[in-house]
Amino acid sequence: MNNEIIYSVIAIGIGSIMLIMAVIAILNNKLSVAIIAAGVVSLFASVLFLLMSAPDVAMTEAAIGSGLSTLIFFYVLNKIKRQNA
Amino acid sequence: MKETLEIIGQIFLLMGSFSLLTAAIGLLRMPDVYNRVQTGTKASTLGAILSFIGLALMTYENWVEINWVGRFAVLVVFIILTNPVSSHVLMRAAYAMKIPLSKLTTVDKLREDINNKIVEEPKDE
Amino acid sequence: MDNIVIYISIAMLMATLLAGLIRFVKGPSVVDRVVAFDSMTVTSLVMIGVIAFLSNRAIYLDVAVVYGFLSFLGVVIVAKYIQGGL
Amino acid sequence: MKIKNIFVSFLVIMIGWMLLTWSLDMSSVLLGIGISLALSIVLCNSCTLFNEINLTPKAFAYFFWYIIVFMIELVKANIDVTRRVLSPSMPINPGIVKVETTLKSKMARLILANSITLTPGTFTIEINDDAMYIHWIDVESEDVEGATNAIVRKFEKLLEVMYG
Repeated sequence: MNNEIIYSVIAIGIGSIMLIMAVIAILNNKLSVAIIAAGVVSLFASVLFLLMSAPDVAMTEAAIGSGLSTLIFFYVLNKIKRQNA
Repeated sequence: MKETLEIIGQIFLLMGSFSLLTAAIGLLRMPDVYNRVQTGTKASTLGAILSFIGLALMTYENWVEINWVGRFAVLVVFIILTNPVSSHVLMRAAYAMKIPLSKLTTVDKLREDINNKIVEEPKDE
Repeated sequence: MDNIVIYISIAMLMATLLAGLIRFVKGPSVVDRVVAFDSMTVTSLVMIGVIAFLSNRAIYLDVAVVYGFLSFLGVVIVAKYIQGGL
Repeated sequence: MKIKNIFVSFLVIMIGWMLLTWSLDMSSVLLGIGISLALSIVLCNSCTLFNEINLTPKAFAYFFWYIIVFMIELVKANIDVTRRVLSPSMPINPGIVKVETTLKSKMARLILANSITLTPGTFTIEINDDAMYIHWIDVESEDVEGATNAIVRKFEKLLEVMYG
């Protein structure tokens, strides 16, 4: 099948981008950049789930990993900053 | 007739991908944040619209029984509605952080009017 | 070998993702990184559309709608955080 | 006034429902009508979003004409930005200019600002009363009059018909 080859090419590309993003999320000094990088990781993870033909898991991953966790992280960061100042 | 539809769809898909690539090159080459927002988010809007139209034309075989066109239309309308809002919000945030404009900039009427107390400053923290 | 156009466009989309990644790594401020994030999510929306076309399943496009809405939400959240709202 | 609000939002929600279900069954259409009627009554009880829109055939025709003009501008400006990005010397000349609009209704101003933002090269940063502050990638004229003629006029004269 031709589709298998192109799927593996997309999977390799997206997987390496996820890896670099995870390294950025660990090594960066700014907390906000780390949170955005973590959001990118879970958004691309949902594309990867889609390649394994699981659209329901992909939808859940995008909603929880990217939307809800980013919102909660930024909310808490804002609270902490305001308390310290 | 059907081959014509497919060829038109493929041309649209290629144009959309090329427009996305242009947006990315602009993202790399532009000198400051404001110009990056300009080229980065809006050339990508046109690229996404063209690509979705092309993909919708390429699925002509089962337009009736499977809902391809409706979903692509919802995506296109969604992108047209949300993309200017998000890029505008980003630009305001960049202006509130006081990121300096590049050296090529000729005129800044907003800063003049803020200094003249006509407009109030967008606040940061 | 009849879908060579799909291969070319996939290659262009991968190049776009790579350019966004470079801008994300280099970007001096937070806003640069968020712009790169936005460009990458629009690119991956198109990529989801191409994947749905290749595997001939229209249900994948629903994932694309949810994905686009959540990326928009993420950008607005970051901008509100920068401006001190939230 | 409230009837018009409810009617327009009902139309929008119903078109969305029809596009997403893609079937003309009796039950599906009836369910869609019920749900969108309930949603538009609940949501638009106090909103003033579609207050100033004109529901005449002329305004409807101008709506489609506006979409065509907007698409042409979008493609033209994108070709211009592509030329700027790909040329080696990168001929850009950015700046923030001030333009003025004569539109009064909020919805028309929203549509105008979003159209300016979507055509590449120009970008709305701030709106204050009648003045809009626009980041322009290639400044042709720095004063208010010239910038207004170059950016706003072509959209404004169509929007004036739609929004009275």
